[in-house]
Amino acid sequence: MSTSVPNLHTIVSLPDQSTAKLPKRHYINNEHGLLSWLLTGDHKRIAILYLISITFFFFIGGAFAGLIRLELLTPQSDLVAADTYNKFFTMHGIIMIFLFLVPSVPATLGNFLIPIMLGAKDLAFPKINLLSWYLYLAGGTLTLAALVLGGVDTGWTFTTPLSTHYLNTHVITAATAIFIAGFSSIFTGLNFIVTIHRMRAPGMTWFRMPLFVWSNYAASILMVLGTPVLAIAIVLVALERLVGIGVFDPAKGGDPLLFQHLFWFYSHPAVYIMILPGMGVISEVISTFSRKRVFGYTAVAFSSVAIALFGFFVWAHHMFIMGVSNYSALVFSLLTMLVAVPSAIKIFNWAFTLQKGSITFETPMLYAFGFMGLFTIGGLTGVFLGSLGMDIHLTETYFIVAHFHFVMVGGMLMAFLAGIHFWWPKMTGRMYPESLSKLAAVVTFIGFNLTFLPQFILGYLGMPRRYAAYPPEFQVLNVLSTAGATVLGVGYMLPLLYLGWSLKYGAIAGDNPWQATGLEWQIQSPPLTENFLEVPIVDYEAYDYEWLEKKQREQVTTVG
Amino acid sequence: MHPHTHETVDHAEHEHVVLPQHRHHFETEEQQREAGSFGMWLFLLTEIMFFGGMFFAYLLYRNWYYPAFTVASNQLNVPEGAINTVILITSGFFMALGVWAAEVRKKGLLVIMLILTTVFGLAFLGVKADEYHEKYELHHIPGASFSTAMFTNPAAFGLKEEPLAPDMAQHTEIFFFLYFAMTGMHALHMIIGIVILFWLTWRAHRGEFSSGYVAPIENFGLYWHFVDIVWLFLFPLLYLINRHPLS
Amino acid sequence: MGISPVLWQFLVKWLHASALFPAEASTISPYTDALYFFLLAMTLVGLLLVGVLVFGFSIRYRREKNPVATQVEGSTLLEATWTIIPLAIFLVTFVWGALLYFRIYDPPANAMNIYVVGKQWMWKAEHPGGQHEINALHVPAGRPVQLTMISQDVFHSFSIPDFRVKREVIPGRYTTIWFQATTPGTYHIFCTQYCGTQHSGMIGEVTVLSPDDYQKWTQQSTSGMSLAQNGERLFASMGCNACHSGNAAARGPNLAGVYGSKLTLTNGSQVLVNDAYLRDAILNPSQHITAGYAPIMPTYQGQISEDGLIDLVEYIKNMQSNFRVQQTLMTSESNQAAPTTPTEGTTSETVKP
Amino acid sequence: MAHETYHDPSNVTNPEHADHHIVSPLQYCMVFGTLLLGTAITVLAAYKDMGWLNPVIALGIASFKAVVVILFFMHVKYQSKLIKMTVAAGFFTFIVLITMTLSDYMSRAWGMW
Ligand code: HEA
Ligand code: HEA
Ligand code: HEC
Ligand code: CUA
Ligand SMILES: [Cu+2]
Repeated sequence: MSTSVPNLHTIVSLPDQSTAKLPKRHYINNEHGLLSWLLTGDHKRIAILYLISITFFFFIGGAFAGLIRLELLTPQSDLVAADTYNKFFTMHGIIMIFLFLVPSVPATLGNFLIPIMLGAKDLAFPKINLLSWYLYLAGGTLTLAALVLGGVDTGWTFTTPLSTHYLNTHVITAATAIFIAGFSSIFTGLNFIVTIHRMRAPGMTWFRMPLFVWSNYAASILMVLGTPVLAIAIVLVALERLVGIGVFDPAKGGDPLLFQHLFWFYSHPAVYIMILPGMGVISEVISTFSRKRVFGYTAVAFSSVAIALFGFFVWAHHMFIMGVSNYSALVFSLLTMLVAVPSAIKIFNWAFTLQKGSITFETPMLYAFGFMGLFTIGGLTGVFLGSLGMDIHLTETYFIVAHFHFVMVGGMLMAFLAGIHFWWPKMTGRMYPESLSKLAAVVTFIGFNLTFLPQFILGYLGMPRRYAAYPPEFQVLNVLSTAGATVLGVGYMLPLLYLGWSLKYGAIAGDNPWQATGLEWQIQSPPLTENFLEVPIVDYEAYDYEWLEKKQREQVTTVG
Repeated sequence: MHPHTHETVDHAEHEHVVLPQHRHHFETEEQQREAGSFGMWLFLLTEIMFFGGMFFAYLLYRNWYYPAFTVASNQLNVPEGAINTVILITSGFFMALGVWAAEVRKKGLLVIMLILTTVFGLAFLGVKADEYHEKYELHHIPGASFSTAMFTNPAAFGLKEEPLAPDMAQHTEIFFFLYFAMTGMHALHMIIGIVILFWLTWRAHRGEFSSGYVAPIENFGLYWHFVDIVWLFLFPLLYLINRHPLS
Repeated sequence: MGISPVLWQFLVKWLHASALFPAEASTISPYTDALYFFLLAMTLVGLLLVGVLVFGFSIRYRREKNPVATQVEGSTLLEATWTIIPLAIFLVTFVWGALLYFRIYDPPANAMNIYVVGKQWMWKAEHPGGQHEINALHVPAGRPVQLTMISQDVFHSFSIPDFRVKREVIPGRYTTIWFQATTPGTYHIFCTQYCGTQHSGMIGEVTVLSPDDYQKWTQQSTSGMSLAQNGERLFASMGCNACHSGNAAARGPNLAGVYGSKLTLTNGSQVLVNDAYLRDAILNPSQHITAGYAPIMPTYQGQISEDGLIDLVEYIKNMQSNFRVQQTLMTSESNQAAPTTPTEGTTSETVKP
Repeated sequence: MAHETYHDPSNVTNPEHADHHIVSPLQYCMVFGTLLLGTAITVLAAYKDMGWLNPVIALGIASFKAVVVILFFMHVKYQSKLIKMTVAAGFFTFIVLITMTLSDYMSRAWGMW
């Protein structure tokens, strides 16, 4: 590899974008009018529709987070009454999980990229893809309806018998919303699996697929097999509320824990639905900006599948003190420890991808570094919770809140932002402003730590979660946390503004601004509606920078 | 490595004839067909897990409240349940023949088979409705009007069953809840299936499936058979618990 | 200092009131904290490792330093290393956590028992001596205390962070925790399972007293009737003694000495009679019929509150001979007549003086 | 070359692709008969007291019928490995749900089992 070819420089440094031009025809200007978007079958357009809608819901969820933090500024529940606060965190949780994080990377980046990365013209079922977006919208609208009609205060976990017999808020509306949104997610996963199995271009073998595809594949399996169990659990809750008897009511001989089993059978795998696609983004970003094949490609690919598989065996770690048998507690605790290992493998493989690389620090890379640090903290604190005796003290406190925000916000949201920045030039044809976005990455990192690090301490001190009011001695840490949330909020507003700005004023990106190897970078940006003019024939391995270099050299010689 | 001859031939064949149903983003007809059936199977996976949750609830409470489940189950109408099983199997049989008819491109036969499938599906729903009605009259529908009188005092209803203690009798409500939830969800699937059947029959009638394009029929067949399978389990589980205390 | 005095005062007050680490006020606390520090160390080491690798490589291999990347496929040896080492650490965590779990949840045999009933949104503690407390709990230092807990409506969770104990309070079944407080003082009780509107108001204080003070407190705050005595009245007013009179001719079995014994049921299985079994025998009698008896006992589901059940259980527990039952029969005659259709929740209230 | 290995080189030995097989009506009739027979046996067996065997037999026959339907009516017997694995994955996950949850219920201190 080490050679003295002078042209090598073209590969290492990013191309000169001043000469790049937007292509005349691409998927955005292919057709015009609102209907051409609302009835589109183009996976790229659907991805954009998703991007707009999940951003909308993220900021609604974020506004609730802001209100939560505002209320927690003082020990008393003085900003809002306790039941209003309960509605806040319920809506925050439901919106953030079901309407933002679950569809975040798969439905936007995955939708946009998976067919292109495989060399296909579209997903296997474009109409179902569109249907999935409409289902998402229906679910989202119902959630908003529940909100407008007076809100829900079950918590996102819908614990029975509280949710079935003791509340008179709009539980059924919210349940229906989640049911529908669940089907949206099922259809996305189904589409991905079929596409990955059936639509790969000639030469695109399983082990030539980008790791992004692998991790979305693993997440899709979880979506298809897990989500229906949530659906039936939710249906039973709704039925029990309607008919009033039942299966979850201990007074009538039902077992409230049954609901927990069904709910977490989905909701634990769901946390991997959320994190796996993000891990895929990190693989792409780290590889590209260190110009090096991901260290141990197969290990990273298989660890995704391992996470998906083991993910189905650990759900009862959410119920350790809720009445499962000691035997179950032991088994599930042990399995929890096993499921943590593949994540560790990934982190170290990424770290070693950097070794001997030629590293640059564009915004996506900064976010990816943020991911690695914060996910390590979040994941390892998950191990605290998986450890039985420790969980007794930590469960249902702010320690958990901190744990899952570290993995979901520090991990997944960072990965999402990394991905959005990374593929923004491909999706829109224009660059985002580099220095402003670096600033945003740093601001979010600082804001994030300020918000959620104090919560670990609060948790160990014993502050329970879902508390509208708390003893005054916890105030200092809560004030810190609220301050951090403000910084964080600003950090999230920034990308919204400058990415919007870049749509019109950003520099023209050109086909391959990062000099990355994925198939998506070998076509124009923004891509054509049919992605490829002719079926690509893949004759190189994933992350083959030498291949890219050779190709580039040939182009230089033929053009120049 | 042997080249995969069949596929190459296939490929070449389809490059020339572009059928109307061929979607632009598939390379070949074959690819489209296999993607379709694979997608259908994945959808059926979700259905397995969906019903799976209820089957688990059933399993749990049947073991907890076995006496209640026994007497409640014995109130279900076995002849009607058994006849319904036969009806559904027959419907599935005609569906299978329908797929065959489409495969061998017999348009008339296909339409007839689809109609027969529909008729038997509707018959199933009719019998089911009758059963539901019976439960309504006996106050066995969970909710406010549910009554355990029949189980605490069977003699008054002319039954030879052992009376249940009131606390156990209460748990019959759980049985009936599960009965209605499971058979109701099953019936809902049937209703959706029948709506699709109407549509498919109409399309078959227009000759859409007489050219060798059988994917919709095939995939719908998978769905219909899956619904059958669910019933094959529901019938013994719900109707036939301990059906022999009388002798 | 340029800070305004008001602000300064605030800061001092705040920092004074805030701790970064909870008090260690029970014998369990040091054990929990030890595991916690181990896990913290694990996290710091892991984070440091990842940090050193990421920053180290970033500095060493940044483009200015290393313009050309060297492609490496991977290394099975390295990958095995970072599979096995974390796995080993996690397994240690598992074993340690499991040991701690059983230490926290296995009560010693000599623990004194206090009943706790959770309901939206308060904690009711009932001492065997008849002391009732709401959102408060008085316990002696240096003695193992076991709480037998049950919820009257939804899931709650009883948590005393300074003792590092917590357990779900479940509707329909008894759960227990135990602790041995070390230092007199007052500590928070939280309900940590979300239970509806006033979840954050479902808090209280546990007061740890020295043994002497505890003695004094018990005497001062007794309401006259012990739980067993309340139970005895209930036993009469609910008509239990009609069948469980202890006479040879009685329709129901003699309950004297039944607690802690092993019963043979009609289906041949053997059960140990504990609190949970007694409670269930009253609510779902037909589910476990004692061998030799007809399933005639009516269910009291919905007729007795959880407090009432606790009274009954406590009474039956303490019933060592028939003498008490006989006496009950007489008291019940001399007392007011038993209500015919007792309604939920009010029963125990009306019967209690 | 690329055209020959359309999907994936491993497809040659382990095709995700199977030939389209047409099941004959005769076979369908046989399956139909089996299913009817199974139903009859199920009902008859239910009225014979065989203790714990009753539910086992009922479920056994139901499973057998389900397998027959899956293999023939649903053509899985003639499908690619991929489809077979997909079906298996569904039942596997279902079994995970059932067994892991049941093991909790069966090992609970308060019995009820
Ligand atoms: C994206 C979401 C996400 C992810 C990925 C995870 C990942 C993990 N989670 Fe988390 N979790 C949640 C979201 C998530 N979680 C949520 C939302 C809740 C709360 C739900 C609610 O109640 O509302 C929760 C709750 C929760 C609980 C329940 C607590 C309770 O209710 O009492 C538990 C318990 O075991 C747990 C454990 C874990 C573990 C072991 C992992 C593991 O997968 C983590 C693996 C990762 C690592 C281990 C880091 C990488 C490792 C290294 C870099 C090696 C370090 C080096 C050395 C050891 C030397 N989580
Ligand atoms: C994807 C998932 C996700 C994301 C991204 C977030 C993001 C945030 N969350 Fe959330 N959170 C959950 C998932 C998530 N959360 C879940 C599942 C729960 C549990 C719910 C339950 O218990 O049922 C929870 C609970 C939860 C709690 C605990 C509530 C309680 O138990 O009482 C808190 C408290 O601090 C909190 C804070 C925050 C903050 C500060 C952010 C920040 O990262 C958000 C920052 C973003 C913004 C601030 C928006 C951008 C700015 C604007 C729109 C301008 C307006 C701004 C203001 C009004 C300030 N969250
Ligand atoms: C109509 C008669 C009747 C009444 C009234 C009655 N019981 Fe019983 N009880 C029985 C019989 C018979 C049994 C044994 C069969 C069984 O286990 O159900 C029994 C069993 C029990 C047992 C199980 C222990 C054992 O030795 O089998 C307990 C505990 C008990 N009863 C408590 C009570 C209490 C408390 C009340 C009142 C609130 C009460 N019973 C009212 C008839 C009665
Ligand atoms: Cu009780 Cu929260
Ligand atoms: Cu989990």
